[in-house]
Amino acid sequence: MRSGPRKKAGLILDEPLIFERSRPGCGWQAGGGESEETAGLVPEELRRGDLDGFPEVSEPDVLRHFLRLSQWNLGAATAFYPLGSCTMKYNPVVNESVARLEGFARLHPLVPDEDAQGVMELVVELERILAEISGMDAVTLQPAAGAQGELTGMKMIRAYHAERGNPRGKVLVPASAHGTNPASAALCGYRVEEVEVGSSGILDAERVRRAVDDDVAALMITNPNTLGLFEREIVPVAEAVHARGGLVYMDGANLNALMGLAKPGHMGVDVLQFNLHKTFSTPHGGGGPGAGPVGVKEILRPYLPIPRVVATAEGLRWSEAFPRSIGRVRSFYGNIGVLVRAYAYVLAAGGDGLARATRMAVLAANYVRARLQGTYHLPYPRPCMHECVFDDRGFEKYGVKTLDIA
Amino acid sequence: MRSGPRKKAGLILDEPLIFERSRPGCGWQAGGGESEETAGLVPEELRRGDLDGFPEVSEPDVLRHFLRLSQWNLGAATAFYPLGSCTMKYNPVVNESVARLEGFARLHPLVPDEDAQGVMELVVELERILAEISGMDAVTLQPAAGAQGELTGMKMIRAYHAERGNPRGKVLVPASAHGTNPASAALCGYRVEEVEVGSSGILDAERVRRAVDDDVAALMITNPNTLGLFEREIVPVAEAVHARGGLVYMDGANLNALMGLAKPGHMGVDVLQFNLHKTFSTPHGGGGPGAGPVGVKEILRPYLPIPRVVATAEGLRWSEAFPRSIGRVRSFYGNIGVLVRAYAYVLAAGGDGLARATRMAVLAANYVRARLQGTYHLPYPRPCMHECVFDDRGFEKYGVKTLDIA
Amino acid sequence: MRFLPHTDADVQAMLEAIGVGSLEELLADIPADLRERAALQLPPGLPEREVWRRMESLARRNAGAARTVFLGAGAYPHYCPAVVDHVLQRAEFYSSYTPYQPEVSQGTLQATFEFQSLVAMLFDLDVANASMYDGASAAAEAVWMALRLAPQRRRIVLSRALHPHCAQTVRTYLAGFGEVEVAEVPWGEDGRVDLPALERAMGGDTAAAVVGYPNAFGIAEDLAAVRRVASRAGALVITVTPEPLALAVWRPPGSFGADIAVGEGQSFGIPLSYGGPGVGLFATRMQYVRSMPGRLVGQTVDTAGRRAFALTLATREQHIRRERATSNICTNHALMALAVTVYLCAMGRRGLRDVAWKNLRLAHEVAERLCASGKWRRRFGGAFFNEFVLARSDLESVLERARAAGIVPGWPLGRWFPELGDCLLTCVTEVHSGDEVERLVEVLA
Amino acid sequence: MRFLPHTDADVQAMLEAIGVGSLEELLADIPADLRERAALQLPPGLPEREVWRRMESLARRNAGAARTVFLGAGAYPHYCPAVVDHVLQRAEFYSSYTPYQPEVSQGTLQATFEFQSLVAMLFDLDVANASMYDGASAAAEAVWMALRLAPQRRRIVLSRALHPHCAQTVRTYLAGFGEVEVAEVPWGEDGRVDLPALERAMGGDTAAAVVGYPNAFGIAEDLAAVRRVASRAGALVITVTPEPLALAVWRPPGSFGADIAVGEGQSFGIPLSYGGPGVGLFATRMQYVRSMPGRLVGQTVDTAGRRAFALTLATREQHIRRERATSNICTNHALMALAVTVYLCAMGRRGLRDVAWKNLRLAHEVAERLCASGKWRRRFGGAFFNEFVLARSDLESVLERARAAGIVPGWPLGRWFPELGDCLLTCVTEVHSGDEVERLVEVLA
Ligand SMILES: Cc1ncc(COP(=O)(O)O)c(C=O)c1O
Ligand SMILES: Cc1ncc(COP(=O)(O)O)c(C=O)c1O
Repeated sequence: MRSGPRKKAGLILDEPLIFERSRPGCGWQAGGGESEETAGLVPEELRRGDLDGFPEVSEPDVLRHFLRLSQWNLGAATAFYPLGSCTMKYNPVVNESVARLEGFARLHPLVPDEDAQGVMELVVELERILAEISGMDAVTLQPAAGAQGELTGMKMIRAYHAERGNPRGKVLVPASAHGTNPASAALCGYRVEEVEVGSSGILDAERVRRAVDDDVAALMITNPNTLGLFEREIVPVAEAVHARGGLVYMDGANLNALMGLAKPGHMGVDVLQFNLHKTFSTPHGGGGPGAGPVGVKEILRPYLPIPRVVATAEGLRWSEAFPRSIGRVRSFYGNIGVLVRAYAYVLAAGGDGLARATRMAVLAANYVRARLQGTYHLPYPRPCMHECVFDDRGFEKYGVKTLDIA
Repeated sequence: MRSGPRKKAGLILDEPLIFERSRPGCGWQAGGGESEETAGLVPEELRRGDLDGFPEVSEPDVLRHFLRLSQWNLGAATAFYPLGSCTMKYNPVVNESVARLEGFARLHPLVPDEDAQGVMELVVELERILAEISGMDAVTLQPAAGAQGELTGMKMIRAYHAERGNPRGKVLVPASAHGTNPASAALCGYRVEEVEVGSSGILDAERVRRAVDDDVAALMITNPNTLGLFEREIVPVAEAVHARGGLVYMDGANLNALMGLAKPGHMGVDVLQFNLHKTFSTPHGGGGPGAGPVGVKEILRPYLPIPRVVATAEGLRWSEAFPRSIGRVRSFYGNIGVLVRAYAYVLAAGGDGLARATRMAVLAANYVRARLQGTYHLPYPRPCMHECVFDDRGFEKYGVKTLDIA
Repeated sequence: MRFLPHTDADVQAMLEAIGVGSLEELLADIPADLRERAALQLPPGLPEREVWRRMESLARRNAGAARTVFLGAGAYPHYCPAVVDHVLQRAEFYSSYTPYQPEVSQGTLQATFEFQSLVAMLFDLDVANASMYDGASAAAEAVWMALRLAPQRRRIVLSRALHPHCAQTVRTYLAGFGEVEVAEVPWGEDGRVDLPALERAMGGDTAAAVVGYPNAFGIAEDLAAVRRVASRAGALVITVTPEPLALAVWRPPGSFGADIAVGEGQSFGIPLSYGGPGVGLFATRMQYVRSMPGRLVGQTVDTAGRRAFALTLATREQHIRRERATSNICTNHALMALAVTVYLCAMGRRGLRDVAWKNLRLAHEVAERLCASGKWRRRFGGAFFNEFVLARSDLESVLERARAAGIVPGWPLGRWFPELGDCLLTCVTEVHSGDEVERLVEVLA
Repeated sequence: MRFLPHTDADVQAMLEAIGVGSLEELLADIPADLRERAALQLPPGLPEREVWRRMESLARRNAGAARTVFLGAGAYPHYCPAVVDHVLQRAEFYSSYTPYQPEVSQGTLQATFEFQSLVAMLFDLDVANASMYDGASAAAEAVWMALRLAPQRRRIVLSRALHPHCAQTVRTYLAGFGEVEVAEVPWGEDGRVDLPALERAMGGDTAAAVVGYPNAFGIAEDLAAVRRVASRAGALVITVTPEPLALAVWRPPGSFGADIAVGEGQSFGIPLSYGGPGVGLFATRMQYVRSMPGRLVGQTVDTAGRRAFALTLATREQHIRRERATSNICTNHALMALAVTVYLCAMGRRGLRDVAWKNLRLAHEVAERLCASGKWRRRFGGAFFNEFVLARSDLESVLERARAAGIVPGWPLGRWFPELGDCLLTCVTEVHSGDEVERLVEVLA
């Protein structure tokens, strides 16, 4: 019946599916269920017979099952985690408690605004903090992840051009861009045109100048880019795009290596998204939930998604009175539980701490680069910002592929 | 600097001591520390220079260290745990949350009684519940573990006899008793005299009748006993002790196999301790904290430790006005955090659930006994209650000792 | 910064290993004028104790969390067994990365596989993905998918009784997504989509009809009829379920022939958190799987022939297909999907039905008692689950009275639908104690 | 019962394997008349949701948890970094058994070893055990130990300024423990033990002198002098530390030559929990280790020569030595010892001193301001840490005023020491915000 003692739980990958642990008659009884009384309350043709296939497992077995699954995961908390084009940051434990405070966790999104002034203040403050960090003029916290932030940003760019008579037809994206960039542009109805990046790994302004024309709605650029390099020419690149009436979208997923060193708002960037689950220490959760706030320059402010918090004489209020807004990109207001953690992180770090974290990230990336340089081939031998890219050249003769190394 | 990626964190027992992870200048800064201001506040001869040897480790490294240590433990939650003369029970997860409710966890023990009516009600109710389960007349929740419960019980027995003119000199303890029994008796100034248990594993009344005399303060008996057998002769055994003016102490650590089947109060037991960390599902914590409430018959009530909760017209109040009490056995009132969990467990289980848990414990112990019977030698071939004892007879020829099997 | 493990000595050693004299040298690529203006005007960092104090004081100013609230309308208060959050607090789960590397992610992958199986069973459809952001964006993705499946059809028909956040999100997502026309169909007297109007709205150019189940009034749409109407037009049926607990007692959308069923999973073990994060549920028929957005975990065997789990059919996704991907979604709501999985396993086959029946019974009891008071009337006749719409002409003053009593008795539907200015949408679930229900009835009746 | 995994089919199969027809057969050893009267008069079990509701309502009736409280007196409110409870919530720690089997308990054993090392360093003594129940019972065990070390000496001298719970527990533990006389020595004007009186009380029959550090008034005893007096009598010095945070800024007892130092560890990461569980700290000199009560974890090597940890010197203990054991303690407070360990590591060498200085500074500030108001006077001159005794003749009415303001301003010492009826013991720590301190001063001054 019960599986016997396993001396080294977690060493053997043999945890059955929860469905395979199910035994009829076992499991939780919440009480207060179906009865004579309830029989007439659901019309016959609407009534479900049973939950076929749902597990029947006792509470101890549910707990054991998921604890054993957890033992098969490696997280930032248990080991050094060098993977991903994303930054895996330490997730401060206190933020887990903060997000579970009843005043946040048990708050229904439709309570009267007077009853939610604390969280609304948090929204306003976090918007201001992100604006300060990025050098942008306004911020929305609504998007649920980086990719939704990109979509939101591109919709705003589209609305901006459309209001000026022509939404335009294409978006320039460097070949090295993260897959979400071209996908987001395409989902806003844009043709994606790749701009080549030279052997330096850096987008050069001249190339952009040649590629841009009056049909270009925007250039999407990642900075530091996905190779871990700072886009040195970003200012002239942005000028080239602006010169033809286009806008500059910056993928801010790698902002971790920029905070306190340079502000996208000073580089000619018109709109960018933040990945709070990367740069602001909120847990990655095995793939979300994240949050992808979007910062914009003044010219794009009217298009920010609704609702927005506005200050009134009676206090903070949600308002949908923004007729030029692109509309709503999700239910309610954003991933509040994630925003709460990000805000607590900023409080703990402070301006000085954020800047130091950035510098340490740059240092650590360059350190890893230096230590592995002799062993692996380094295609772009420049100082990097937050990560560095190696490839498997040189290992081919041993028949080794990148996946084996990982 | 940082230890490199370990693919299989937890597989290799190589976590350094936290002191070995310490690096000067690293770690937490709580702020608000030593300053000019504070210099004069502590006389020179009293001032400590430093906390030599204390670790300096960053928060992420503290977390990682203890998570890795946790991975080197096996608990009831992660595996079937057949060890111990103790019952390892499933620890309901909700009880962990319950004990952390601010109203319990943040409550200072010296707030005015009016401000602690909830927890005082819990104390009164849990006393009543334990009395009902054991068939005793009164209960104290103060002792911090089973052994302290034994000590408390034996002190009361001593006080009882002393009040009658002679504390008496010795206590009878079966050879199979848990080590805490003779130790507790000795620490109350009693000579411990072992009573032999026959080959049946059961204490027989005739033997006790022969051993008991007017100097016997008490017999300590464990039921079900440490061999897992019900003491069938407990009623005549108790009568034999009572006949010479002695009292009967029952070690209730194994009550898990008795609740709902029989009440010690009906067996002639005068005083017993409960091990809440065994019978009432509170976590064992790698060795505590537990709780060892003591139940007594009416004759011993005056000696219960102080303070006790009394009902007054204004509500529940702590009182020390019990002049015959043995006094206080610890600070404040008991391991409230443990009592809260035990109470929540009883609410969840109910009378029916407790009884069913007992029956399932008996069934499971007998099942294990039956399944292993052919493989291991079973010295006492009777139905057992909560556990069963095997020994390594028969394995000797292979040079195997009990420790290897475990 | 207390989260950083680097001592000054470490920094020095690292700089030496890199072969530079200072950190500044590593930043040489950043133009000087950008560096000069980069300082952050933010207060200095706080010790944990102060952070906690500040956050507690913000939390306390959310008085709504302490009131007795009978709000649903897209976010539902339910009791969550403690085991759910216990599992979520495992650092191995919450701090782990997207499971791109299956060797170190079997835990997340197997749990996600179980999630997908549960969601598919719940909706009675063939396949579910690893999660979306929330119900509203899942609905918008479903519409994208329908349009992709029928490239010549450029019309989407929405029931007006769809939760307005879904409808609005669909519209936002469609801006620029080709020339798509969005039509809205009114509700009938029973609060369900008006079938003749639906029939009229759906022509040969319609890709899909989208209805709520339950809809914005807590009412079950007549999915059998919607399916018939859609089939006549050759269109897909998309259902959106904001309260999936209803599906423990109502027939699942798949059993009525829905093509895509999406929903919001918040009810299943996720705290309200002022509206997010929740989790988007997304299921469809096997024949459409290659057009489905989002990640998918499949069962496979490892090199030693043992069962293992891995991401599958990734060629639909942005990191491989880029601008031709079925969606741009990357990070989804994995941890919330885990919460749903643990919740459903802890409740189990019988427990989930038990609690669903309890919701249904309580809500019907309250609705009946309020109507019996003579002061309220049921606005719509359709079958409801745990929320219902009652009308009363002096609604505003009743709301004020309730407020004074510390009760939020429901959502005034006029905020969403001007013509329902006298209507209140009230939700009663298992979290409401007998006393709380009595107080509600007392204040409202 | 939802915690039990057995289905009816399981029960049947198990009965068959055992070879009996019914469970009743297994219970045949229990006399019938006991069985008949065994039914439990308790209400039926509740679903988790109802348990939670009941427990929440009990918790809410503990209004003291929501007030602004300046109580110490043996239990101290301190901020606990979140990482501590996170570690304690690991099921591998809280649900694991006493580490008798080292192969499956290396985690608990290593953490305990670290705990022992930290406690020994804190007290500046050679060796500390794996924990006791609490400070009071640790003090009683220390007295037992002192009497064991000097079997001919049958007198124990207690400072009257010892925390009364300690003194009372010592007396209870001594009942029947041979013929031991307990003498009490009064305090002097500065709130420390009266040295001439101490000298008088200690003769050649004295096994040990026991003093608080800090004592019941929050004051540092003059340990150097106590040591001198005790040495002259050939007696041991036992110190009892209810607030161990003081030792981050005060010289440790070991440095004054204390023989046994015990304390209550609650301040270090353990919630108040209305007074329990805390954890008893127990340290002594190496020469006395074989007389020490409680478990001890030692470092060793495993069969492969790698470092490992195991219980050691167990021949002192009850499970081996039975009636000749140094103590009857078995289960100790292991999980609370873990909390202390994580707390001390998280705070670290500098953090702990920082927070201790902050306590000291705040408490002195408040004491000074209250005295400056002219309404209070300091009762004792001795150096204090984070709590202090002020006197005022109209104390009762001040307490009532404070109560109306939702503040508990301290512990009226008259409850413990009748001659201090006009005295209030007030504790200020880092958990008190600037606002709270202002309100205290306002209400009291
Ligand atoms: C450079 C870059 N851009 C965009 C994204 C998309 O962000 P998200 O996964 O939060 O949608 C990521 C991460 O996945 C990324 O690394
Ligand atoms: C039979 C028996 N009696 C007494 C005890 C002592 O209880 P505790 O360890 O809680 O002090 C135990 C457990 O250790 C036991 O098994």
